Amino acid sequence: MVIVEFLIKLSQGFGIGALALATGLLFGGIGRKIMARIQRRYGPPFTQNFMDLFKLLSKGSVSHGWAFDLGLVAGFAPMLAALMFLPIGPFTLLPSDSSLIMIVYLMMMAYLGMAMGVLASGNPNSAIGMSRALMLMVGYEVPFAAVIFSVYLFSKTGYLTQIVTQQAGGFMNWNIVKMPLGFLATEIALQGMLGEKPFDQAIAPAEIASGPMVELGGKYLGFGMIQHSVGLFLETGIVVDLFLGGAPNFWIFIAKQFVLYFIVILVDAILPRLRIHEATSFFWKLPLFLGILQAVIVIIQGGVLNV
Amino acid sequence: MNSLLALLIVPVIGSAAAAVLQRYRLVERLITFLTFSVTFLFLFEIKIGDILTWHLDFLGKNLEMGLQITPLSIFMLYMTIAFGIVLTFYNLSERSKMKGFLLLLTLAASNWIFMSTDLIGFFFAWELMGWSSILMIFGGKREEESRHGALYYAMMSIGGSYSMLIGIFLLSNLTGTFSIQSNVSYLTLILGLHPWWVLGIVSLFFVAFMVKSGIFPFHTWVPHTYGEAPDGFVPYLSSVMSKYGVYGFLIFLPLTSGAHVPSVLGLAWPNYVLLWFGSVTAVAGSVLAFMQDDVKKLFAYSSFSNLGFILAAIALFTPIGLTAGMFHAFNHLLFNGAIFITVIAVISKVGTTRMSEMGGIWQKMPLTFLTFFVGIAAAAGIPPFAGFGSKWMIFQAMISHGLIFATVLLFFASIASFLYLMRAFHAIFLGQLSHKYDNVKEVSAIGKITEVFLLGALIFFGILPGFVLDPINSIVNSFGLKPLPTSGYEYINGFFSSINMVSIFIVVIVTFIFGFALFAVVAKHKKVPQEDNYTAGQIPQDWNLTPEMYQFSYDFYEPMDKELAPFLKVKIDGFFKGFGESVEYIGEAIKEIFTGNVQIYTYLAVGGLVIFVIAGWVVW
Amino acid sequence: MSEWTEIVDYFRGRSMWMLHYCTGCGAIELPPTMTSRWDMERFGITPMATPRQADILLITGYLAIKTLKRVIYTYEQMQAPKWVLGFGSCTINGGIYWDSYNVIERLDKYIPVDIYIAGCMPRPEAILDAFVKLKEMVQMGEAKGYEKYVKNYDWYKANQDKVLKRTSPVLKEIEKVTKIG
Amino acid sequence: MADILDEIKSMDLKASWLGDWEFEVLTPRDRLASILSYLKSKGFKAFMGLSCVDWIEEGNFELVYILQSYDLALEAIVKTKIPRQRPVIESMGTIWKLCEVYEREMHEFFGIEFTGNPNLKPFFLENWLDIPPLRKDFDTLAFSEELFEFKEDETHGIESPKRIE
Amino acid sequence: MELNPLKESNDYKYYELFIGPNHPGIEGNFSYVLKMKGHSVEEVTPDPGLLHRGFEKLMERRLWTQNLALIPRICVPEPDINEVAYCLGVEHMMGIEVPKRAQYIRVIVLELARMASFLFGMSGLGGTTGHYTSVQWLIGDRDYILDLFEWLTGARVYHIYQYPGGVKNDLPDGWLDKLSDFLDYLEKRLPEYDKFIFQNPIIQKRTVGLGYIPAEDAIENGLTGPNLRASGVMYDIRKAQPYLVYNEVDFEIPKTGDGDAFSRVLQRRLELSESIKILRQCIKQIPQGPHRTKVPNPFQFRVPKGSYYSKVESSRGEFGYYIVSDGDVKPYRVYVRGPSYSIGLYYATKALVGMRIEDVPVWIHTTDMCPPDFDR
Repeated sequence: MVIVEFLIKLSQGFGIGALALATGLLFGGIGRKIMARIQRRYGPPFTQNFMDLFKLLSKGSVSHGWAFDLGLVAGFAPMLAALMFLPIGPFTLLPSDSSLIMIVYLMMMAYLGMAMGVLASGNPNSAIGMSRALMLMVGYEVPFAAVIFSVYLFSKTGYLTQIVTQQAGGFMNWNIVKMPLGFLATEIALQGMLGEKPFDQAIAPAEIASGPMVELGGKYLGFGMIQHSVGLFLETGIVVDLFLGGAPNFWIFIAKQFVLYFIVILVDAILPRLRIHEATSFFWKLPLFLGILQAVIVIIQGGVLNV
Repeated sequence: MNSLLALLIVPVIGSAAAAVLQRYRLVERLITFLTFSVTFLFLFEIKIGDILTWHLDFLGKNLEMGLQITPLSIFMLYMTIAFGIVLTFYNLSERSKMKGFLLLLTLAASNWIFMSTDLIGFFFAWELMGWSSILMIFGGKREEESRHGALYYAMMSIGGSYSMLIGIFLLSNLTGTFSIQSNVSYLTLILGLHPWWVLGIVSLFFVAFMVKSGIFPFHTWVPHTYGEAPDGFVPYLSSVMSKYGVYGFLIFLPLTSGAHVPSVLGLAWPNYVLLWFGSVTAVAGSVLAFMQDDVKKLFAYSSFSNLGFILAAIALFTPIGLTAGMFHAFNHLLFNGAIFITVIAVISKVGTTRMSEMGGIWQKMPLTFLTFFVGIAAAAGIPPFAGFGSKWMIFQAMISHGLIFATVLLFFASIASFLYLMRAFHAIFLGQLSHKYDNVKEVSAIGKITEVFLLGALIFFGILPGFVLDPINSIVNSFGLKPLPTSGYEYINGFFSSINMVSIFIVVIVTFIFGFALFAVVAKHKKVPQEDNYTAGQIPQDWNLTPEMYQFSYDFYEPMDKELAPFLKVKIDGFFKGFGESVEYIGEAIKEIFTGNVQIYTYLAVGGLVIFVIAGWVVW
Repeated sequence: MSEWTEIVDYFRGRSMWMLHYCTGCGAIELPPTMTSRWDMERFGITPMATPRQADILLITGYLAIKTLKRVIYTYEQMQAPKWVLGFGSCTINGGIYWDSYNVIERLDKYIPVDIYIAGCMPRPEAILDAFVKLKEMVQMGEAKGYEKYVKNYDWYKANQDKVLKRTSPVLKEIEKVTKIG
Repeated sequence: MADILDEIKSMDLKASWLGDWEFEVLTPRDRLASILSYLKSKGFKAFMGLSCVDWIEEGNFELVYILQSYDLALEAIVKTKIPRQRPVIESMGTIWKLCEVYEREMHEFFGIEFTGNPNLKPFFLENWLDIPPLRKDFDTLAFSEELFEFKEDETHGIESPKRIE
Repeated sequence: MELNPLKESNDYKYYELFIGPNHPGIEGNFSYVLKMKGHSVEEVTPDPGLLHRGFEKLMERRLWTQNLALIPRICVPEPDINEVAYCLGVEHMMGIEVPKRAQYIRVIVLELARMASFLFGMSGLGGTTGHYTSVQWLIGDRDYILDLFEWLTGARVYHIYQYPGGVKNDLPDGWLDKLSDFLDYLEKRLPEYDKFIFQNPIIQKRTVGLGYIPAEDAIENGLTGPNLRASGVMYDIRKAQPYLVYNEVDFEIPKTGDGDAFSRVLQRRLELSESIKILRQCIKQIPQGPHRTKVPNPFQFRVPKGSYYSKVESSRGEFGYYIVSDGDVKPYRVYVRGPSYSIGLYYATKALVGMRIEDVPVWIHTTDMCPPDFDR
């Protein structure tokens, strides 16, 4: 019985992974199209990212050793693993473990793995890119943490599934209405998490020739693309679950995710990139202030849980 | 009852034997290892509640001394001795100048500390531990620097000791006894009447503990000492010896659990202050760590940053806070041990502690590399390795109190820990391999066994945390708090949610297998050497590009350093560096006045302490 | 298996990433081709920063000897399948620099070229046309320059070495350089 | 504006107008440094370029220093000749540091030695073994034919690239 | 507290980073080799010659008029200045009087080319700071200018339109109307650009105060054109030594005068407006008449013995041709002075030191250097 159950979960997990990947790629494609239209051009087809991924996986590539390979796999597997704990619409594969902080830390493992892979290539460009990515992470994770903690205090639970159920019953129950400042901070942090401008210092092609991806080609770049796409799905999905009340079905979930991504794309289109220290200290100013203010408001409203 | 005494006597005998046979390196090491193992065997003989008392007539006073086993002490004993076995086993193949007899003396002292029921025994064990470790640090590679480091450590230790001694005399004068238990209950009793009085006495003790754990603002000795201590001793110093302070805190923390004192956010304000000390330590440690270029110093800062986490958690003194703190103490022992053992393995192979001179070692030492990788993943708090659960619980413990600022600070420290770990990882193991390390080999078989053991332990205690949480629950229970519910070895129960680590482990494993399968199925790759690298089209040979010149690891986070520099300048660089320097200056001055030989100075200092003790004795 | 190859080739043709390397003056017509007026991205062609990521190497015009060395290095860093696009008259026969001492005459002596675009300089339409042609060739499985390079490596190497690894003056009959005191 | 030309003429140097905004000064090579310093002190602060003409028949290299004055809106073109057989001259890097870069180029293209210039490594060319290319006796066409061996319908046993209409 | 630097040798602190030739942050086929410490530049070595074609040698082998086909290729983004500068030199040496109409046409062509080059240069800033939308817009608008050129000369980039004694063809019918339509369009777009690029807080944050060049340094190191003017030296050849009919049109030299990267870009943006002003006046003032005078046929085209340094103000600075003739049908020697030479090969080695890597491409692109003009 356990085996059957395991197999069912396994196939469901594959399904979720494929779905997230497809959605992420599609979002990427639509994002490119929207970007093209803002830039007054026609733009690539929606399906361009799929074709790119397929091509990358079928193209030859170079490896700098097994740490390089292991890093790339370690950069993509935990991202997929984190996905299994995310409530997608009404469905969660492993609802009993959907702890928010755990998901955040699993995502960090993906970064750790990716960092190991690209740094094993021994290119200083990727080292600079990685150092920038990590510095930026110190920036955006801190306000995001403040928001997570205020959601914890507000919902009195750490399960994403329960946070979603608590928001059931219409727009007025959504956390975005109850914690608008926190949402704002999250939206800014999301821009950093997705690495879109003005926070794309890590790849900055003109400065460090696409940074961490310098030595990646073929399937390695493909794995990076999968990681990015799944990460896009995961990160927007977390924000939807936290603030936009989850969704009754998959399509509405995707629609809500897309709204978030759309805002990100618009900001991406009109802003250039900041310097790295400016970006980091930016996160420590306005978004952190908003996040902490939100937490203080929640605490004042009586959210302290006396133990 | 004999086994209690055996825990003290066996190490002392072993120490004597090791001291006699000091000239035969291998024999000495073997004795050290065997003594640790034998001591560990005696651990199975003892159980909670075992007690041994004796009376000592000294200068006309009758002192009751004793040894007792509590859940906390047995937990600590297991932790320290087990780690000691691993370390001494590893040291069998290590060539550093560590003196086994001093390590065994330290072990005896530490066993005494954990079991002592009276303040006199506690104090003497504390001093024994302190001085034997100080003598150990003299044996560092660089003589001048290690003497300097030891001196620094000694100065701070003596300061802590004096402070504790005054506290002990004050306390015994009030109660007329040296028993820890009766003193603590006396303090609890008068807390409502004379809170300031109690606070003053307890602070005297806390200073000693903070010094030993390297808690902000008494952390200044940590990098000096860790940086200069013999390689083989550093893991013990950072993983085990820093925990004595935690043990000390735990003796006095129950004081404020009563509702007699004003509170902040439902937390007694001394606890609140202690929590802030912890949080600031965590942040300061992390921030200072990512500016280091010396690997031992980096992990010294890392170590005291983690001590900050532990202190912040236990300062809450709630079931979850205490559990989280103790759990983190255990995890810290584990991952810090793994990190330091791999680091000293690398140091012994490459012959430098400067990270920017290393790089690319993963090709030469794959197992060490993997152990280190899992070690830093655990240190960064990544599931499913040991280290995740405790950090996760600490955050929940903090946030359930609404301590948003402290929690955000701790989270910042946690993310910053990611930075310095990654930097060390990159600078030591990844990047370009310099040609001067072409002959570097993987560690010996003994080293491999140790590493595999640590690797296994990091994963085992990561996915089955119940084996640690059970004894911790009994500790929590012994402090009169209601332990967290348990529901199997694979579960961690937090305040807001609980986690099944095995299921996470399975998910991660499955995704990894899937990842590798996908990796194998899609197009083939070509293995190229690291020299064949992107150089923006320029031919490397034309520019005489060597691997060292294509490796970026110095000043890795320079923009961040610049951003944080103003804070450091004001807060730490200014005041505490001055503080540290003045301490050094005094030490230098004394050294100059006396013979110039630090060892003799040390004996003089010990003599001074003894005179001080006797004087105190006579006065009170 | 051949169906599989066809599918792979189809997608390769639809997603061609070119290396962002302005080797010569032809690069001036690339920005218009890439940006809003002609919008190359419609065909899935995107500039990429490093040779590892790219499929197409554009040789945008004349190649100085110094550049040739770097181009060959870059080309060898690219991974199969990879294609080379010779751009402008200069790559075909030296163009206006036919008598220059520092500009190579014919590119496919040194690396295999899949498509040449004639003209000085070729208009964006011509560039797009070449890309579309290349796409068709890739999808038909005809563009195999990289295989030719492997097969005739010795010949290519000899040609490259003749230009790049000179050990004696090329013009021998001219009297020696005046020795500088 | 004409003053400066008179002053130069009074220094026993040949000088004449070349156009509305520029004049040339012919100087023997031992007075070059002093005349350049003099012009710099007179407002010709900007160094615009250094050129060289290979007068092969008279056996001289003519070095041409182009200076610019923003205050006078004038260009000064200072020319000096050095023998082709022994092309050595002092570096003007002491007057304009920038000049050293131009000198490095002239060293490469004409084989002129600039004493006092520490950096006369190859600059534009790589692995150049022939006589400096911009000298009049260097035949670029012969060089090109010899090195690149271009023939119109050469196939070398490899099919030529496909022609697309 | 260990914040002291470690004592021993410093070699391990440095590493090398290659900016170019195959790098998105460099302009053209050119390379800087940076010796880095941390994220900052310690030492810069330029590596030119990747575009060296030996123009000066090739020109000695061609007829005076044949060279007109060769020289536009020296500076790719703005080829017309080469033709004009060369023609001006040849005409001066031969004493050819150019008809008024031809001079006006030349000014129109030069100013259009300058505008195209400015738009291209401004897009470089967008490319390096990741402001890709501005790149797309600017390059798109530049294409309207290329269309005008195509109508006028038959080619988009290399026009080969000038000829000693005038221009090759007269203006086509309706071309001037089209031009003024385009100017209207561009004037409508410019405020949008101002808002989008120059008032963008992040662009300002990244460029204001970056790579400050004091006026003294600019003069001493041979900087010319907008880079020089941005440092506060108000010198423009069009004003100071007017050639063609620049003395008949009214325009200002905009003053930004800070010498930092932002003022260099702003200088170009403001000069773009001045170019529009010049073009509008040209459209109004252009006289009727012949568009060229008669000159000898190419094989009899001999320039009297002598030398001349002719120069024009290009969008990058002073573009000069030092022409030497020995009275033959071919030039004896032509020396080309490219405006980017001093800044790209010399001043960059001083200015980039101490800069963070993220600022290096921004600095390179705000100086708007063009490698072909110093590689030649």
